[in-house]
Order: sequence, then structure tokens, then C-alpha cells
Amino acid sequence: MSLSNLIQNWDSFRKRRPYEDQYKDAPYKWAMVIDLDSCIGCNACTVACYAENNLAVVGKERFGKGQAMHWIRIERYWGEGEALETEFPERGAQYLPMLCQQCEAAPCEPVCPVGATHHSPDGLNTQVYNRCVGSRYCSANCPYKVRYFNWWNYPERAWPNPLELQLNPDVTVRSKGVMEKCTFCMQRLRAGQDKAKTAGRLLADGEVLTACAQACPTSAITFGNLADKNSKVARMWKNQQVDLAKNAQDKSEEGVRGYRILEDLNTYPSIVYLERLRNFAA
Amino acid sequence: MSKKAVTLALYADPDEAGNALRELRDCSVPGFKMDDVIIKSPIDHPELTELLNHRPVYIQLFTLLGVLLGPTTGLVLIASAQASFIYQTRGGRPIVPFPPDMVLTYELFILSGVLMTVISTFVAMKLPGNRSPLYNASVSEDKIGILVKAEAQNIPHIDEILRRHNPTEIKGDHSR
Amino acid sequence: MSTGNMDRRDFLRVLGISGAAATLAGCGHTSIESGVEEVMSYVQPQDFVVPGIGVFYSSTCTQCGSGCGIMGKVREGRVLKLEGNPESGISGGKICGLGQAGVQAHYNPDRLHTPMMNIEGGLVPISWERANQLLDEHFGTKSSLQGEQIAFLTGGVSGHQRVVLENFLESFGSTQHVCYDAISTATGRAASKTVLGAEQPLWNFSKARLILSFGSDFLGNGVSPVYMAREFAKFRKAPRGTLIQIEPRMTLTGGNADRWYPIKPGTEGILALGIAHDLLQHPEFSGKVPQEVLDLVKNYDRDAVSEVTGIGADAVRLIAAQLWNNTPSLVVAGPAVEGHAYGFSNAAAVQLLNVILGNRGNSLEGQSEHPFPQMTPTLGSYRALAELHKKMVSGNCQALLIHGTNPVFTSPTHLEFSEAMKKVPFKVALVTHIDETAGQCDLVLPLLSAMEDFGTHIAEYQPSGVELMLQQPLMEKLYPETKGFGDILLDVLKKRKPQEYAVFPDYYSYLKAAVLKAKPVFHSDEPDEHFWETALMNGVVKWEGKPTDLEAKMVPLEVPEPHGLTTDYPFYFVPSIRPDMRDGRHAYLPWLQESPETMTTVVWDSWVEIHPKTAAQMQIKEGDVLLLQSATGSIQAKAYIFPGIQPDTVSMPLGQGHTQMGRYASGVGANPYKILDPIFDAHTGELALHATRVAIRKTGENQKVVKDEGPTNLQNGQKLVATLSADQAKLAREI
Amino acid sequence: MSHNVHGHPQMDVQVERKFVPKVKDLGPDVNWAQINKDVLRSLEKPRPVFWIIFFSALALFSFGVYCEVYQYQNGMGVADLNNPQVWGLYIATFIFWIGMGHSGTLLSALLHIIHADWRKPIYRYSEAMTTFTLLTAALFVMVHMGRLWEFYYVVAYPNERWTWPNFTSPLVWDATAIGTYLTSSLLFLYMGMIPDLAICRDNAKGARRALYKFLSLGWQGTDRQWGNFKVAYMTMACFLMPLAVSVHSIVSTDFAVSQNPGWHVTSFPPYFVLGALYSGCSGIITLFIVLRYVFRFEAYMTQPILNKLIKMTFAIAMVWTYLDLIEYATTWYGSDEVAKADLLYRATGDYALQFWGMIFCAMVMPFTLLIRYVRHNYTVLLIISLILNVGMWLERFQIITPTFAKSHYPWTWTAGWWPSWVQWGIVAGSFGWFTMLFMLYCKIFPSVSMYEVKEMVHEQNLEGKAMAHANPESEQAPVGLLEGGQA
Repeated sequence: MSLSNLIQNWDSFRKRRPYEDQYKDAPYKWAMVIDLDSCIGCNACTVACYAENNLAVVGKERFGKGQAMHWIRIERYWGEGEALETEFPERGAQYLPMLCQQCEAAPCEPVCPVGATHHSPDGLNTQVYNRCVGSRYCSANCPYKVRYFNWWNYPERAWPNPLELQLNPDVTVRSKGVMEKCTFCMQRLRAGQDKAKTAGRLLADGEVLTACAQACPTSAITFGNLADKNSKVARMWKNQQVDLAKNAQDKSEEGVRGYRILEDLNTYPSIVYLERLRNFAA
Repeated sequence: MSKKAVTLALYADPDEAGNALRELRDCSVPGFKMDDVIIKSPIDHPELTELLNHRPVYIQLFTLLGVLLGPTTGLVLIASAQASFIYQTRGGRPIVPFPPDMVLTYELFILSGVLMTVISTFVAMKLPGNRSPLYNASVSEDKIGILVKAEAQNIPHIDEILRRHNPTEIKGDHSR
Repeated sequence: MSTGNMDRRDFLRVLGISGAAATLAGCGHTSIESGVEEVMSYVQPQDFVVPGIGVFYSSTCTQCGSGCGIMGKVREGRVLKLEGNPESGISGGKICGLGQAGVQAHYNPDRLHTPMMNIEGGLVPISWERANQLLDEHFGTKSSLQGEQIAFLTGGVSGHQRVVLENFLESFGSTQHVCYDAISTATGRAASKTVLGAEQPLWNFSKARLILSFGSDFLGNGVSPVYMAREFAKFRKAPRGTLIQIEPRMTLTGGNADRWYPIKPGTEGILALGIAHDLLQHPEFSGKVPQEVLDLVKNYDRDAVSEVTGIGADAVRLIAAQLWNNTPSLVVAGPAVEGHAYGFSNAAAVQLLNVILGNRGNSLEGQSEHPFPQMTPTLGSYRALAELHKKMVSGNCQALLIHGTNPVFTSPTHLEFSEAMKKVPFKVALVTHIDETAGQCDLVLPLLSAMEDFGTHIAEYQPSGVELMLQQPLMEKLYPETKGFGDILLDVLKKRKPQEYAVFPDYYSYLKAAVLKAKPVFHSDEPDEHFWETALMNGVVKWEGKPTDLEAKMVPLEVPEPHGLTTDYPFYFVPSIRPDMRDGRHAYLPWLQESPETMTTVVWDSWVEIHPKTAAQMQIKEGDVLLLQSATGSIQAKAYIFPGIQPDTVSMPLGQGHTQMGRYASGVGANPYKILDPIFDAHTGELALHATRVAIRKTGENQKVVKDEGPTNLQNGQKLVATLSADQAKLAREI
Repeated sequence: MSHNVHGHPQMDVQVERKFVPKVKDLGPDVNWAQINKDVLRSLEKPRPVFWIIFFSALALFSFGVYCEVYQYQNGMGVADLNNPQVWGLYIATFIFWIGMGHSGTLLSALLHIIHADWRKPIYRYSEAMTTFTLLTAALFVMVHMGRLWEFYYVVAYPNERWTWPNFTSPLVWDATAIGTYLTSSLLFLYMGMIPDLAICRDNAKGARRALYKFLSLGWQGTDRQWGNFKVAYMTMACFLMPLAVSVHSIVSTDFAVSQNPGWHVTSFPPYFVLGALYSGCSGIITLFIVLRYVFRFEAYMTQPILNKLIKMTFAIAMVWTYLDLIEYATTWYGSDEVAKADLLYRATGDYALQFWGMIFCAMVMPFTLLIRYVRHNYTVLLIISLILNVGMWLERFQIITPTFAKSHYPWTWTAGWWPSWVQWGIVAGSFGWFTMLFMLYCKIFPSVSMYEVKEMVHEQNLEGKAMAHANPESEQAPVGLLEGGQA
């Protein structure tokens, strides 16, 4: 049976991704655009993520050891080089919301020994908690370092009664020894997709948002379905000349400011960042 | 067939043992064949084994079988497993990727080769098995034993040949 | 139900409505709504309860005074998450981190479950019978308290809570509703009122081409951060406006500036006058500017200003030119401007720029008129606390009720508020969790959390018209012994004025009656029930209003130079206000403790920000424990090397250093309020938060600074945050 | 009782040719019965220092077990691992042990194939070393795992959910390769030991006899058994050679196929294989000296053999040094700025001490092997062989920690990350575990191959006879043996 499966579908098994029009016939391919000119670094997304995804508060000592569990973090840079160019950060700070980039060719995926992390048909890099054995190879190979390991049995201390009543029943509370990461609020996508399917339609643009995108006061995060050519996200990608299947983007149009982080590592991320703008005349 | 009996001669010097074997080979005891001679020695003595009739070793055939079948079966199993595990899309790699599968096939090639070799060796060596009653512990120390199986009535004749080459000891089990 | 013999005018006063005509309607309520607990099986669930399906209920966020409409996701009878309510013109469906953490205030493991009473110096749990008995003794009909003997100390209060609270005081003949805010903007509001004619004008970011902000962190913790952030995002779209920020310590807003200038603390007014001086050179102004103003700015030429402020003469020229070329602009002032002995003049000088630039009517307008003057938010000030303090010390204050503020923690050492508390014979705290102030009270009453209580709120900043925000329980109360704020006051009022209040079984029915009474104000002719249900469902009732005109005038002022640094105290001390911690009232929320302060990424701690240059001179490394010594006192905190600060300045965030605020806040960091010098704004009497001077001493100890950033905060050549020149971007073409 | 005094030379020798007396690996005319006696004695009465070593190892191991239990109960957090530093000492030590395991079997097989007879007295314990280092390395895979209790997910076993391990993961290649290697090495070791087990069986009493009887499977040394045995043994050796090379190449792919700077290096597989051989060889030297002393193997573990071992170690060390330097050179010359920065960081950053420590221990120290005094003074040699392995351990530390500390993403760089006591405890425990198992093995099984030493003596004598025949005037002076120092 499996052998015949192998022979019949040989071509699809030998296909390397991403390729042009990979999601042409797929109903969904989730993607994001983060406008760094709109991001004000307020941390609303971070807290929203804690609330939505049952992220553990680890406390000062463990945070200090580098064992924090923030799936989305606001990075604040002062400069692009290796040293501050000016005495003061004259052009403000550089805020960067960093979350799992949901890479199409995710470096974390092929290295997992048990296949606990893999690519879903709708283009998400998913983590199966109960399959994870905790080898942490995915984290070692993630260039963005956005995978978070349960170094401790966080549920023991993170939600003293009655804080546990806040936990989102749609999201697993992870126990010690498993890797976790941003899921693009898969539970919301799942519920939305199911609802749409029952109604015999596809999800409309903006019908389901990730918690971070929903909270973001400046709407710097745009989330949507890249497979839908008319979705805002797809139009933004196109407008910014970013192609999912390319690792070096066409930047021919003037003023295009879309880019993907560490694209030269051939990770093909699903998140496009828009360059931060500064009025240098000011 | 008349009753078979066994006799064991122990030699301290491989040269003497060799001479004894040569004489056995050339002797004309009725019903006695070189196939009935078994050498027991603490180390391998190819120069003595040569004196026996050619005793072929078939192990490598099995090894060949192992290295042919093992990796092929392995590769097919791995590829079918990959094809059946529907969520195998990982890191943009093909679902059935060649380099990793080759690595694994290579390891299976060696593993099956080794295992087949070992299994066939034990079969060929008839191990595990029981030692013959005439086993003498000194063949694992420094003596070379020549064990001859022959018709009971020929045993004295053979013993005599063996005795001619300064054995340290001759033991016989004439009961059989 | 009937009105009985109640006076109609009284009734309207009771409900906080004036000028609206209405008849009374029934005050029916269901068992669920009034909080009568029933155990129901999910096999046969109540209406709207579908096991496994989350339902959103509208409410109002009470984490700060912005009055954002929120929605609570409720599932299986418990609230899980808060989202912004798209119906609300303030939040527009968005929410900040502080607001999100509201659920943690509700589910906090350190919530107060039962009434507590101070017995021999310690709080011990008591029953409500005993608590009511105590309340009755002091505030019941037999109470001898009169007039100024009773005071109610709160933070910002609005809506019907304010009405009930003030009616409660009025029943004693007292008007002592003391509203204290440790990060009060009273000085700035006063200056704005004087110059622009409004305490808090409307900022039309959409009309402004350039925002010049003097230390205003409007994105982080201004008057309405979520609304401002939403507006700011639009401001950044085509045609993209420019933000110039001038402040001694980079705030979150400063981090978003196109150009950021560090300025010597307290010289913002001088810089403003310097810019004004430059602007008034334009011939368009000749003859249109009062001579006093011209006289005022005369001495503030670029070089003089540059010398005092530390901002280069070229920069002054550039800022003035930018302002001139990008009209309308918007000039805003923040705490960094106000917190000085002449903060009023400072802020007024900044506001003067708006007048000169003619921003009035463009980027600046007055908020619409208000249909509910009784329900507008009371805005706190330090001065109010200081005046109360005097009464407490003199023994005039016999009973003090405290709600929503923590003066023992936030008042400066020199006020000696704790000592004054001892002079008040009966102190009642109405709180959801014990804090430093509640710890010193005689009776502590456990309140329902914001997720459990009813209420109405009206925000200080109303972007369009006026929104009456409704707060409703998102779930049954967690602890049976807790009680609503309104209910507690109403119970007392029912005893004192039964003829007026006995008709209301509880605060809910009071609130419903009151809102329905206001129905005509909203020009609604819907049936009462429908109006009420819709209001609850939307979480907001909108009153259409128009922006009003501002009466701006060029006021002559005197802006002195700040008192200089001395060898004893060679650094300016600038306390910073964290968007999530504010004055420290939110320090007990673990999400906020663990959420890195954006500029430094430090968590769970206090720290001292020092410019790298200064740190190098003093050989201070990150993590060196520093002793900050002011004339008033000293505290210790770890050094954090921070480039976004004026080099003669050190800064420390407010909000940490709690001693008695539950497991998440207690023992974390240090409290900078305690080293603030007794310097007050000459005009308003507000405590000058930014006027303290300190000396720094290394203690020799070095501790790890727990923060999110690694050993580098630079991109090291990776394209992480790329920056494009704004003139190259084609924002108009973007989607 | 010697049986090789008499007889005639078997070889045809050209009479004209003059033989220079060769350095003999063993002394002349070692008595076969004495070989049995000497080796069997090692199973009974080692020097008392054996017990000191054994119990020290047991103590270390117990502490390691304590640390592991503590970690198992509380989570990996006790190891002070964190987001970028996800692997720490566990993987570094894992590679170290895997590497140690390489020389034993590889050398045994290689030297067997090329008929280098001097392997015979030392191959047995080397193979045992391989087996036990592999077992130790396997421990680290377990220790490292966040959910140890689910370790079997890595194994490909059919199940109703149709889930399989991820065959694209280098860790699965690792598991397969190490599994194959462990199986094959163990079989190779066992196979080679059967004739010796028969000897033990013939001499032991009581429970030991039962054990040996069971394990020797009834070996009687018949010509048929020997014939098959020799073929099988050679065949296995031929498999083990490439296998050993593949195993450490595959271990290197754990790093080489990843994205991280300093790992993404083409020369990693040979570099790892050579590193493995290097540390393995110095491990063999260490154990050579220890066993020689503890079990009184002076007659078999002789200076000429040691000299050969040292020469080989030195050669391997030099190849490894070359590969290490060429790795730096290509990185430096290349245009991968991140990798370059990582290299600079290794040499000058928080872990510079470890880096230069590695350079000193593993690159400079081998040169001391050129000194005759060092080769002949066993105490000094013991210390140097240990230093070489410290260097190789540091090399593994160097691969893991600085790369994580400074990889592609600046935000998550760490400064001066250091493992917690739990990690050190488990690493120390692993040394205890290995030493304990190894010592136990030597106490139970013959750690010098008796039958092969006999073969060696046999051949040496044949050779001697041939030489005496060809070159009658020269004395059989066993040159090498006389220089042997005493430990």
C-alpha cells in the first residue's frame, strides 16, 4: 500500500519547496506584513500573545538566565552597524517585533529527529508538542532564535490559583521538555476555518486575526491569506515586490520597502517587514 | 558400517603435528578419509589446515546477500514511510529526499552486511554447540590437537601413526 | 415600583443627570445580572453560554483613565482575554498591553477575598457583618461625622461612580473628594488652559504635518495612548508627518521620532522661546504679535538658548524652519516640561508655539461640550493630596476613605503621608488587593474586580463627541465576599437617605435607571430595555458633539533657568513613567513585570539610566549597583547604560519598589518617589517630578541586569530593521 | 613449555640478502602457557590500585546520576541552558565520547586489514573502549533530551498512527549510524573474543566458568571454526573501516548541515573523523599505560608497540591540526561575514581561554611526543595523553558554545554563558561511568587477546627462524624491547 503510494505520487514527493505558484490552488497560505514605520514598540502584541497563547511568566531569575517564553518580542536596536554612529540615537530607536517567521523552507523543520515540527498545508510551521522529545535541534538551527523551550515545568509556578482560570482552553499548556513557538494563533485560524467550512465558504480577509495583529494599536501588523490574491496581505506583498518563492527580491520599483529578514539564508519567511522611515531632513 | 571411534593426539610442536597429518594423508588405512581429521589448535594454523582437504568457507556469499538485500529493503521502507507520513514536508525539502536516504541506506548496507556475516559465521562454525567429549583444555593453551574419527578397528593403526610424531598425549574414546 | 414621595429633582441629582426629562421605568433585573450565584450544569446551559464557544461581551477598560472600550472573551463562564471594542471611538478595536493585563488584575492570586480590619497593627480578616457594623458606626445614621471631617481620597474617577461617591460625601455635607494622581498632569493642563483656553485640547494628528513634542510620551502614557497610537499610525501614512521629540530621556514616543534631541532638563521653555524667537523673525508676524511677547522672546536668540539647553544653535534654527515649513504643526508638552519649579511657565512657553504657529483650529481644537458635567472624570493632582495632608495633620480629618490610589507608596518622603495617616482615626480602603496604603488602613473592604463590576466611565480625552462607556461584569464574581464599589457606597447611602436610595436594590439597578434616565440626552426613542441592552452590548453610548473653538492667546511669561547642578548633586534626576507601570499601581500584574520596558528591555526591576559617555567617565559598567543620593534621601539601583539620555541626567523608572503589593510587586526594584526633593511648581503647587538633583555613588557591587537584549543592541550589519529615507518611500502608492 | 624451538623454517628465503634485525614488538620466545597465565591473572588479581580507580569512578558516576535525577525532576532549566545556548556541554561531551570511540574499532579493523601485527596485544581493550565510549555517548543523547521518557520516538517502529522519525534529521542519521556502529563494534569485539572466552572457560571455576561457558558458545578451536572465524573477522573488519569513518562524518553533519556560523563548513566531516581518531588514539595511550600497570601487562604492552601508537597519534594530530587550521583559513578567506565574526569571537571573545587552551593542548602538546624521554617515561606520557584529550574536549566545547553565543541573530547573543554545576556533574559522571564500565570489563574479560598474542609470538618466531636461516651470524637482538621503561 505504501509502496504503491510511493510510486503513484512520486513526482509530488520529489518536489522542492517553495516553488512558483505553490499555493495557487491551496485555500490558505497565512502570511504577515509588519510595517516597521508604524510599530511604536508599545508591547501590546507581546502581552496579547501571553494572554492568547498561555505563555508562562517565568519570573526574574529565569528571565535572567535567558529562559523567557515570549513568542513575540520587541527588539530595540540603536544602530545598524557594530557601533553607535552618533552620541545620541538621533533618529529614535529601531523597534522590531520578532516572532516565528513561518519560513517556507524552515531550517528548524528538517532537523527535528521526530518530525515534531513540520509544514502544514496552509503554510505554517507547526510544532506538535506531544511528539516533541526536546532535542532542541530546531532551536539550534533557527537563525531567528524564536523557538522557546520549556526548560522547567512552568505550569507548576506560572499560574497560581486562580490565574489558571485565565488560560485559553483552545491552547495547550506546555509542560517541561517541549519546544514551543509562535503558531500564528493557529487555534483562531482553526476555529475560523471550521466555521467557514461549515458555511461552505473560505475565510474572508480579516475575519481571523492573530492576537498580536488584533491588539496592535497602530495596526502595524497585517495578517492574512496569501493564497487569496485579493487579500490585503497578498496585495501588500505584491505591492512591495516580495515573492514568497524568491530569496532575492526584485527591488526595481522606487520606494519599495518590503524585505524579509535573513533572506540570504534561504529560509523564505512568511513575514515581510516594511522598512522604517525617517525624515532625515528633520 | 562398523562402529566409529575417535582418537585425539596432542602435539606441542606444530611441525610435528604437520608431519603427523602428512603421514595420515599418505597412509592407506581402509575407510579412512582426510575429512575425518579435525585439528584443534589455540591459534589458526593455516599451514596445517592446508594439509587437510580443501574446506571451503561460504560466509562471504551470505555477506553479499546481506549487502544486497539490506539496503534495498531499507531504502524502500524508508521511502514508503516518508511517503505515508503525510506531514513530512519539512524545510522545503522533497518528501523523499535523496541525500538523507542515501546516508541511511549506507548505514543499513553496513549493518545488514555485518549481521549476515555474523549469523552465517555462527552457522558455519556450528556455534553455539557442544564440545566433543574428547576436548582437551590444553588445545586452548598451547597444544595442537589432532582428532581423528575412524572405524573402531582402525584406531590402533591411526594411534600408531600419531604416536610416531612425539605427541604429548593420546587420548581415545573408543566407546563409540 | 414607584417613586414614592421622592423629589424628582433629587432623583436626577442622585442619578447624575441634569437637564434630562424622563419618567421612571421598572428596574427589573435577572438573577444572573444581579450576581445571584447559581450552579448550573452545562448540560443545560444558560442563554448565550455554549460550552466550548467563546462569547464576547463589551465592557470598559479601567486600567487607566483613557476609557477604552474593550470586549472580554467569555467561555464557560470565565473571562479569558480582552480585546479592543471596535464600537469604541477611543480604542477602535485596539488594546494596549496594560489593558490586556486587566484579566490578571481580576485573576490575581493576591486578590483580597474578605474584609480586613486593623487589629493591633496588623490586618486580620473579618466578616462582612463586622465590617458593616464598623461602617455603620462611622457612616450610618448615627454618625457624628460632618462636613470636612470626612474625606474621600481617590485616583481618577468618572461616570456614576463619581456621582455616587460625591453623593455619599454630600450626605455628610462634605465636598472633600480628594483626587490624587502621582503622575499628575495638572501643571500642563493649567498651562494649556491659560494659553490655549482648554486643559486638554483635541490633537488632530490627521491635520498636522509635523509634531514637535517636548517630552510628551503620548504613545506610551499620555492622556489616551491607544487612541493616540492609532492616530499616530495614520499620521505616519501618506503624506507622512514628521515627529520631532525633545526631552532629556528618550521615551517610547521619542524612540519613534524622526529627530530626537536630548535637552537639559527644565530648559524646554527656554528652547520653546528660542524657537519662537526664530519664528517671529518672519515678516508675516510683524505687527500681529503683542509687544509683551516680542519683549519676552527678545533675549532668547539661538546662541543664548543653545548655551542653556545644550541644543545646538543650528538645531534651533532647523526646528524653527521645520515648524514654519510644515504647517499646520502641533506642539505638545509632557511631564518632562511640567515637572519643574516653573513647570507652568515652561509648559506655557511650549504652548505659546502653537499660538504663534496658528495651530488653533487646525491641529488643535477644543473638545466638544459635555452633556454630563457631573460624570466627567476627576483628574488628580498632588496639590489635592497636600491639602488633604494638612487637614489630616491638623486633626480635622476624622474619617478617610481611599480608593484607587496608593499615596503611601507614591507620595514623596518629605510629605510624611504615613505619619499623617496615623492622625486619622478611621481609615477605610476600598481595594481589590492590599497595597501599602491599604495596609495602613483600619478597615479594608474587598472590591469586585473590573471584570466583575458594573460601572460607567467617561474618558478625559474625547476624540469626537462624548462617549459614555459602560462597564459590565464579564463573569460571576470569583469570591463571594467581594462587593462592588458602587454597592458599598449605595448601601451606606440607603441607610442615610432611604427615601432617595432605598428604591435601588443594588448598584446595577441604580446604574440602569441612571443610564435610562439619560436616554433623551442621546436622542433615543427606543424602548428602555432595548436601549439598555444595546448600550450593554455595544459597551458605549455615543453623544454626538462637535469640536469647540479654542480661545488661545499669547501670554507673556517668565521662564527662569533651572537651578543648576552643584558639586554635591551633580546630576539631574528624571524619573521616567513606564507605559505599563505608570505610578506603580500595576506592578502586581505578572505580564507587565515580565514585559520588557521597550527602551531598555529590562524586566522585573528598577534601574538607573546613564549615558555611555558619563558612564565611561565614572567607570560605571552595566549592573553596577549605584547609590542615588538626593537632598531628601537615597535609593539603590543597578546601572543601565542608555544612549538616549542627556549626559548630565540620570533616569529611573517609576512604579517599582513596592513593599506590600503581593508576590509579583513586593521586593522588586526601588521607589524613586522616595528621593524626590520638595520642589513645587510655583503656579499650581504640584510636586516637581523632574526637579530633583542627585549624586551617584558606586557601591562596588555588580548584579546582572535582567533584560531581553543581549550583549549588543546593534544590528551588527544584519538587515534586521532597515531604514529608508521618508522622501524615497512612496507611501501613497502603498496598500 | 615451548614448542617452537625445533623445526624447520617454512619460508623460502633468498640466502644472499642480509637482514637487519627488526625491532621486535614482543620479547623473544614468550611462553604460550605463560600468556594464558598472565592474562587470566588479570581477571583475578589486579594491583590494588584497580579498586581505587574503580571506586573513584563509581563515586563520580553516582554524583552524575544524582545530577541527572535532579535535572529529570526539575527540567533542563537546572542546567542553565537557555534560548541560544540550547545544547551546552551535553552535546559537546557527546561528540567527545563518540570521537573517543573511533580509534578502537577503526584502528583494530584497519590494522587487521593491513596485517599490522602490533595491534594484537592492544586491540581488545581498544575495542572495549569503543564500546563503552559509545555507551557513554548514548547516555548524553538521553541526558540532553528534554523529554527523556519519550526517547523511543526517535526509533523507527511501526505504529498505528503512521508516525515515523524524521529521516531528514541528522539526529536520526546519528542514531542509525551510532546504532550500527555500536552493534557492529560489539559483535566485532565479541567475535574476536570467542577463542579467548574458551580459554577462560577452560581455566575458570564456579560462576565465572558458567559465564564463560555460556559466552564461548562451545568454541573448541577446530580447523573449521578457525577457517570461518578468520574470514568472518576479516569481512567484519572491512565493514567497520568505512563504517567508523561514516559515523563521525555523520556526527559532523549535525553541525555541517545546519545554518549556524562556524558549523556550516564543508571540511567538517574529515575534520571530525580525524578529531575522533586523535582523541581516540590518545585515549588508547592513556589506557595502555593504565592497564599495563594495573594488570601487569608489561610483557605484552611493550615499548615498541607504544612507540608505534605514539607515532600514529602524532601523525593523526598533525592531520587534524591541518584540517583545523584550514577550516579557519577558509572561513577567514571567505565572504561569510557572520562566520568570520564568529571565528574572531572564538579567538578573542568570552571563550578565548578555551580556544587557546585547545590550541595549546591539542596542537602544541603533540610535539612533545617527539621527545624520546616523553615516549619512555610513562608518567609523563600519561599526563600528556590526558592533556591531548582535554584539548579535544575543549575543541568540542569550542564548536558548540561560541557559535550559539554569537550566531546570525545579534539580539540573542549571549555574553560569557557558562554551564551550571548540573552539567559539569553529569560530564564528570560520564567519565566515572566509562571508567567504571571499562574497569569492570577488564576485570571480567581478557583485555589482552591471548590467542592473537600467541599468533604474534608464533609469527615472530617463524620470522626469527627465517632470519636466522638467512643471516646466521647475526644475533637475534630484540632491540626495541630493551628500551622499555617501567610504569
